[in-house]
Order: sequence, then structure tokens, then C-alpha cells
Amino acid sequence: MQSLYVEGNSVMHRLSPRLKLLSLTIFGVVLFISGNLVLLSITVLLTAVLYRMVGLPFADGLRRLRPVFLTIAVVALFNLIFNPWQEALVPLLRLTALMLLAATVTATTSITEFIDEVTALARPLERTGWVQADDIGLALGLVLRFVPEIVGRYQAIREAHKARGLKVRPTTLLAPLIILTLKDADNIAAAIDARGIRRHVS
Amino acid sequence: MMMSTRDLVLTALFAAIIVALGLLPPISLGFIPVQITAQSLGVMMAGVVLGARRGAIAVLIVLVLVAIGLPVLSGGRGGLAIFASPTAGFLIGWIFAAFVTGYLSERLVNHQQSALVQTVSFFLTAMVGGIVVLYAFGITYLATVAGLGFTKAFVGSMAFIPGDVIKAFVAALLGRAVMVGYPLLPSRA
Amino acid sequence: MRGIGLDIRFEGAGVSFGARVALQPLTLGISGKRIGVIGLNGSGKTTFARLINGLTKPSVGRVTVNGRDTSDEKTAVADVGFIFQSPQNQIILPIVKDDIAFGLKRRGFTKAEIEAKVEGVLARFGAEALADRRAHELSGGELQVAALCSVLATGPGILILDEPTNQLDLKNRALVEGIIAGLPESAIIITHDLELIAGFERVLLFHEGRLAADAPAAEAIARYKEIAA
Amino acid sequence: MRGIGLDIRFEGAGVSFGARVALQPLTLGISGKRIGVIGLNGSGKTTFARLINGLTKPSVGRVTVNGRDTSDEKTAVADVGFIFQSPQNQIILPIVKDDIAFGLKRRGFTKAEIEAKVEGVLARFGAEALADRRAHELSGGELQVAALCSVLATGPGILILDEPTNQLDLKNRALVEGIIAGLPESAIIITHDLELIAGFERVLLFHEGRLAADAPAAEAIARYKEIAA
Ligand SMILES: Nc1ncnc2c1ncn2[C@@H]1O[C@H](COP(=O)(O)OP(=O)(O)OP(=O)(O)O)[C@@H](O)[C@H]1O
Ligand SMILES: Nc1ncnc2c1ncn2[C@@H]1O[C@H](COP(=O)(O)OP(=O)(O)OP(=O)(O)O)[C@@H](O)[C@H]1O
Ligand SMILES: O=C(O)CCCC[C@@H]1SC[C@@H]2NC(=O)N[C@@H]21
Ligand SMILES: [Mg+2]
Ligand SMILES: [Mg+2]
Repeated sequence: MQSLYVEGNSVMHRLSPRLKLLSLTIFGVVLFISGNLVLLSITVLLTAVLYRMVGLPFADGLRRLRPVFLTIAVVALFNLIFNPWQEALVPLLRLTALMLLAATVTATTSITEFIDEVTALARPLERTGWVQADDIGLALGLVLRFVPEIVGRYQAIREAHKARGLKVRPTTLLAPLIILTLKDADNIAAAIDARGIRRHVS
Repeated sequence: MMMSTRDLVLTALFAAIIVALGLLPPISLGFIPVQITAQSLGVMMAGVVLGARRGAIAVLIVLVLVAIGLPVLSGGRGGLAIFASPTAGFLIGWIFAAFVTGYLSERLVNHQQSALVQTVSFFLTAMVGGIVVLYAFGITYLATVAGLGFTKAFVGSMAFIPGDVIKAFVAALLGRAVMVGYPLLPSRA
Repeated sequence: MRGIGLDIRFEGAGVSFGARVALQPLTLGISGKRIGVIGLNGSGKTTFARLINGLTKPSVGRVTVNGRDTSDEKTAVADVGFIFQSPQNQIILPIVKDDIAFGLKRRGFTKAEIEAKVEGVLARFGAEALADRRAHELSGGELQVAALCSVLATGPGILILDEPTNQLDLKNRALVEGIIAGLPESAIIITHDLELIAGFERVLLFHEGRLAADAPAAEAIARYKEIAA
Repeated sequence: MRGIGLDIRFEGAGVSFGARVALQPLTLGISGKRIGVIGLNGSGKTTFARLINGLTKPSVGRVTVNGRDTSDEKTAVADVGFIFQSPQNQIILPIVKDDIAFGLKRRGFTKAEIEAKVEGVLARFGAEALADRRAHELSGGELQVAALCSVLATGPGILILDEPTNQLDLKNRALVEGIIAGLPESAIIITHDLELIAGFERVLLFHEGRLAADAPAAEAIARYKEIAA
């Protein structure tokens, strides 16, 4: 699975992940305070410049934004039909600016940095006794490892249908897929415990 | 109430199932900026199979993967920018959808019931969690943050109902099959 | 058809996945009651077997079963029963007897006929006790038997078994060996367990996607040991 | 600790799951370099092994490793490395070298120390090429080696291998056999592949949850064959 991180050494790359995430959150809130069109336009321009600095080739940069931008644009079109144009433009500008800054943070922060950050954020929660911060990295790693395995098993079960001349239906396909996968979970959990990876949990 | 290793693995596995369902291409409706996706079936399944707490955590893991820039949503989408899209309300709602579906399943369904009662109950829980609760989040966000207004957001979202009813049905059959075939699942309250 | 087997022909049939050649083009006829298939991991054994029931289509050439091209079939060839390398992936429904019945339902039998067939095939292996068991609780040997029942219930003319003695103890291995010896159906057996095919008159040895030997067991096994050394 | 093994004692230790007795109470001391464990499917071999590292707690009696009761440990015993019956379930992270490093991170080593350890253990098996491979793409033999590396990296005093030659071809089987022979660590090997333990001085035979023999290989195997007949 290819992450959306882009290697580079821009200002945004060098900022600490914590600062970036914090700024993004504050930015998301502040954006909704003002409905001033000029102010919002300038914000979009600034975030666009920031996104350009990431170092993605222009076309790639656009291609990444397309799915999200399309949905934002569709909303704006709707608004345009039913509302005065100013009311359509405000959410368009807001969400576009947010999208640009978010995409910039994503492109300049590696998966490892993110996981370390999420782990650090969860560390204080350990005192509640509900989470173990290190489990976050473990859980994310497990997901990435399971996806290809589930896809492989899905194919195996499809073929089992075919080999027996049966039609492939979602229900008869999903049931064995989930049951077999759950069964694996027990073995994998035992393997994790056997390697003493989560020392302090019983 | 620290999670056991087994629970941790179960939630990760279901998160992986939701990600894998994203490999099916999404269908765009055109008239509403939200696509039809098989991943919301995974959300209902997580609730029905894992129950409230673990189901919600499985969905949360998927959203963390999105946030850290992995293309795990249908159509290979990901990254923080997703949370700026008009569909973000549905995404956040997924957590509560799985939780409510799971919560109701834990209370409504047990091993003593007949197959029909189990299946129908699972269907109802998936409808309440995966449709009523989920749409409340999705529509509110569309209406306010995306500025679409309640009426349009509501009417537009009705386009998903047929698909989502089918998903609830599939989730119900699955929940029942897992109950028969994998009784090792921890007993529910 | 039962007991006679089928007339299987490979006519220059080969398989590539992208740039990787899994099976070099091969011309070969298969008939007879017992055929063994051996070779290193990744040598092309499973690919060869999958061509026969049409699960994999040849990239070049063609494979026919009783004169019909397997590429023309929409689904797998009905006359060829296939036991997969991992039988746990093969059981589709959670309860054994439901799984056996499942393959029959779609073939238009009545309820009574299906019940009779399910009981019949279980009785054939003395495995009546498995009927109501949960598939995921079965031991390796029991799984293998359940998978065999599900496949044989539909009455295929030939059976392909991909590593049927995996993970089995001496007793279950002997059971499966006995089952194979007693099958009236023709069978193709892929295995790393060389004793299982030691007496066979015809054993195919694959090496790096090529048919490296087509000979009686002793000769093919000797060649295999050279290759593995 | 390495190369000496541990002092393992079973003191009337038995395991039941509900009404089903998986292992009858057993009193036994284990030391020495190589111990084989054989028996039918379901005879209690895996349960016996899981008692040693505390993955399963005894229902009666106790098991101690170097004098410490395994029931007191919150998680598995660190000094006991365990290779599971299905190695594909054992690799936890997607990339081999990350998986090996993972077990070390939580033990408080520095980044540099971890890197050195990962390289060291891969080099030990001449498996440097595996470092960057994706776990799900590995062949059976490679998986087995990767699982071994992950476990040995943490430096256990004794290693338990549950059916390590499953699904391997002659060549990969020889590889694993060679690795076992060369381990400086003590090892307990559970297997249906009797040749693998043929030379061992001590082999435990389980039957229906009971220790049926504790003898040199030839004797234990002979008893096993009687039981399986
Ligand atoms: N779907 C696929 N895509 C890409 N490569 C494949 C695919 N299926 C098989 N191969 C490759 O083709 C070659 C032959 O595979 P095959 O499964 O036939 O081997 P095998 O002899 O059955 O091995 P084993 O003893 O391990 O079961 C291998 O190199 C394998 O990696
Ligand atoms: N968690 C469990 N719950 C219920 N029964 C169990 C559990 N684990 C093992 N058993 C039962 O305990 C008995 C011994 O199992 P064990 O796994 O130790 O056998 P084994 O000798 O390793 O068999 P195999 O050769 O098939 O691996 C079996 O009857 C098994 O079904
Ligand atoms: O961005 C995404 O991929 C997720 C959007 C959420 C889609 C919602 S979930 C409920 C409803 N049913 C669907 O099929 N799609 C929407
Ligand atoms: Mg194969
Ligand atoms: Mg075992």
C-alpha cells in the first residue's frame, strides 16, 4: 500500500508533526468564524502556495486533490442553483482551503512520524487503563498485513465455489471469509503473546 | 478494561476487512457528492460480529489509517484532506454506527433464539445503527458544514437507502452465520 | 463415467502471470486410474492441476477434457473434482452436512435426494459423525474427509487432490491413503509425501515450470531427489 | 543462558477445556538439547508445549521454568521461544525486518542495537535477502526461516517448534532440518515427520492426553506406530 507521503525537505517537511496537526485543527475551526469572501480567497491562495511547495509535480498534485475537490464542487453547484452565489462560494472556499492544508500535512508527514505522534498523543490516556499507546502502532501494522491476506483468501473461496460449480454469492462468500479470518485471529493473538510483545497485559 | 491481545487482533482484522471492501470501486451518483461504497457494509458487519466496543474501535482504526495518509477508502482515497470533503460526516458517523449496531446486537440477539429471530434482529440493529444513526451524522454535516441545507441533504441521501437496506440484510445473514459457525465469540451481555 | 476417468489432453498449453512463466507449454495426454505429481515448491504443480478443471485458463495452447476446451466453460469443469491445498478454504458453509448439500442444491435435486446423497457419501467414509460438526472445529484429518465428501457428492469422473496428507498424523494419513486407494474414481495426486505415490505407475515431475519426468514412481522420485539435492 | 537451555518442571500439571481433558496431570522434568514430541492429532502435543511458555495455564498442578511458576507470569515466558504450527500466523508485521525488530522495540533496546540484532539473526541463517520482503509473499520455507529469526532475535534459552516441516518440499525440509541441527539453543520439536526426530535421545509420545512414552526415538516411534495401527 503506497502512502501519500512525498519525500522532500520543504518548510512543511521540517516542521514537527505535532505542530502541523495542531495548526490544521486550529485552522479548521478558525475558517468557520469568518464568511468574508476576500479573506477566504486569500486563505485559499496561501494554502495553495504551501501545497505547491511540497514538491509534487503539478499534474500529480492536482490528481491527488481531484476526488475530494469534485465532491466539494458538486456541493457548490447545488448551492448555486438554489441559493445566492455568495452562499455557494463560502463553503467552496472554506473546504478548498482546508483540503489544501490537509493535503499538505499528509504529503509532508511520513507514516512513521504519524504513528509516533498518535502514540505520543495516546500516552497520557494510558493512565485511564483503557489503552496502551504502543498498541496503536501494532494495530495499524496488523491491518496492513491482513489486507493482502484477506484478499488472497477471498480469491481462494471464490475459486472453491467455482471448482464445485457453485454461483458466487456475497453471503456464501462472506461467511466463510469472516469465520476463517476470525479463527486466524486466535492464532495470531497467541503468536503475539508468545513473543512477549505486549509484556504488561494478561 | 485494557483490551486483550485477542480483541486487539480482532479489531485490526475487521479494520482490514473494511479496507479490503474498499477495493471494490465506489459508485458516484452525480447528484449528491457522496458515493455508494461497500465499506459501509463492513461497518455494519463490525458491529454485528464484534459488538459495540470492538466494532467501533475497528472503524476508528480505519479512520486513523485515512488520517495518516494511506489510500484505504474506496477508489484508493486517503489523507487528511478527506476530512474536508462533504462526506466527512458519514465517515465520523461510521464509528457511532458500528457502536450502536453492536450495542443493540449484544442486547437483542442470543444463542437460544431461532435462526429467523436472530437474522431479523441483526437486520434491525444494522438498520438502526448503519442507517438511522449513520445518516444523522452524515446529513447534519452535509447540511451545515458543507452548507447544503437540511432538506436537500436529506432528500439526496435517500438515494443510498436501497443499497444500504441490502447491506443491512447481508450483514444480518452474516451475523447469523458467524454465530453458528464461530461460537467462540465472547458471549454478549 | 465413474471409474473410467476422463480423457484429458494438454495441447501446447502453458501459463504465464505477467512476465513470470508458471508453466511452460506442455503437450500431454492423461488417462488411467492414478497419477502422481511431484516437484519443488513453486515448480508448477498446482498450476498444472488448475488447468485441468479450468480454474486457470492457459495463456497459450489449450486443454481439453473429453474433447471440450476448458477455456470455453464458464465455470470449472463439472466432471473434475478438486481438493485444494488448504481444505479449510474449501468448506463454504459452517456445518459439514450443509456444506455437502450446498453443492447439490444448485444442481436441481429434490430435498429427499439431497439428504440421501449426503448420508451416502458420509457413510462411504464411515464419517456419519461429522454430519453436524462445525467445520472450523475439525482436526486436519477430519477437514480433509469433509472436503472429500463435499466434492464426491456431486459425482465427478476424476478427482484432483493437492497435498492431501498435509498436517495429518500417521493414522489420518493412513486413512486418506486408504481412501485414495479405494476410490473408484480416477485421481491425480499432488504431494510432497513421496510414500503416498510410491507405487504409482505414472508420476509427473515438474521442475521450474517444465515437465522434467513422466515415468513410473521409482524413476520420477529418483530424478526429484537429484533436483532437490 | 544460550546453549544451556532451561530447567522445566511439570508438577502434576494438567489441562481441561470444560469437560474435555486435553492433557492429563503430568509430572516430568525437561532438560537437554533436543527433545522430540509425537502423537496422533488431538493427543495433547500443542497443549503440552503451550504450558511451557505459559500461553495455556494448567487447570491443575503447576509448571515452572527455572523455578518460576508460569501461571504467575502475566504473559508468555520470555525465555521460551515458540514457533507455531502455522508460521504465516506468526509474522505480525508486513515487512520481515520490521517484524524481527518489533519484538525488540518493546524490550528497550536502542535503534542501533535493534538494527544490529536484526542483521545478526538474518545473517545467522544466510537470509539477508529476506529483510525487505513482504511476509505474505514468502514461500513456506522462507516463512519458516523468517519466523525463526523473529523468535531467536530476542534470545530465548529454549525453542519450541510445532510441526516445522509442514508443506515444505524436500529442499526446504532439508533446510529446516539443517537449521534445527545447527541451533545452539535447546529445542523441543513437535512433529508428524518422524524422520526429523529419528536420532533424538529423548522423545515424548502423547496419546489421548497422556504421556504414553518417554524414551529414545526408536522406542517411542515403535510405540507410536502400534497406537496408530
Ligand atoms: N496467481 C499468480 N500470480 C502470480 N504468480 C503465480 C500465481 N500463481 C502461481 N504463481 C507462480 O507460479 C509458479 C508455480 O506456482 P504453483 O502454485 O503451480 O507451484 P507448486 O508447484 O504448486 O508449489 P507448492 O509445492 O509450493 O504448492 C510459482 O512461482 C508461483 O509463485
Ligand atoms: N481452546 C480449546 N478449547 C477446547 N478444546 C481444545 C482447545 N485447545 C485444544 N483443545 C482440545 O484438546 C485436545 C488436544 O489438543 P492439541 O492441540 O494439544 O493436540 P495436538 O496433539 O497438538 O494435535 P495436532 O497434531 O492435530 O496438532 C484436542 O482434543 C483439542 O480439540
Ligand atoms: O468517502 C467515502 O468513501 C465514504 C463516504 C460515506 C458514504 C456513505 S456511508 C452511508 C451511505 N451509503 C453509501 O453507500 N454511501 C453513503
Ligand atoms: Mg501447490
Ligand atoms: Mg498441534
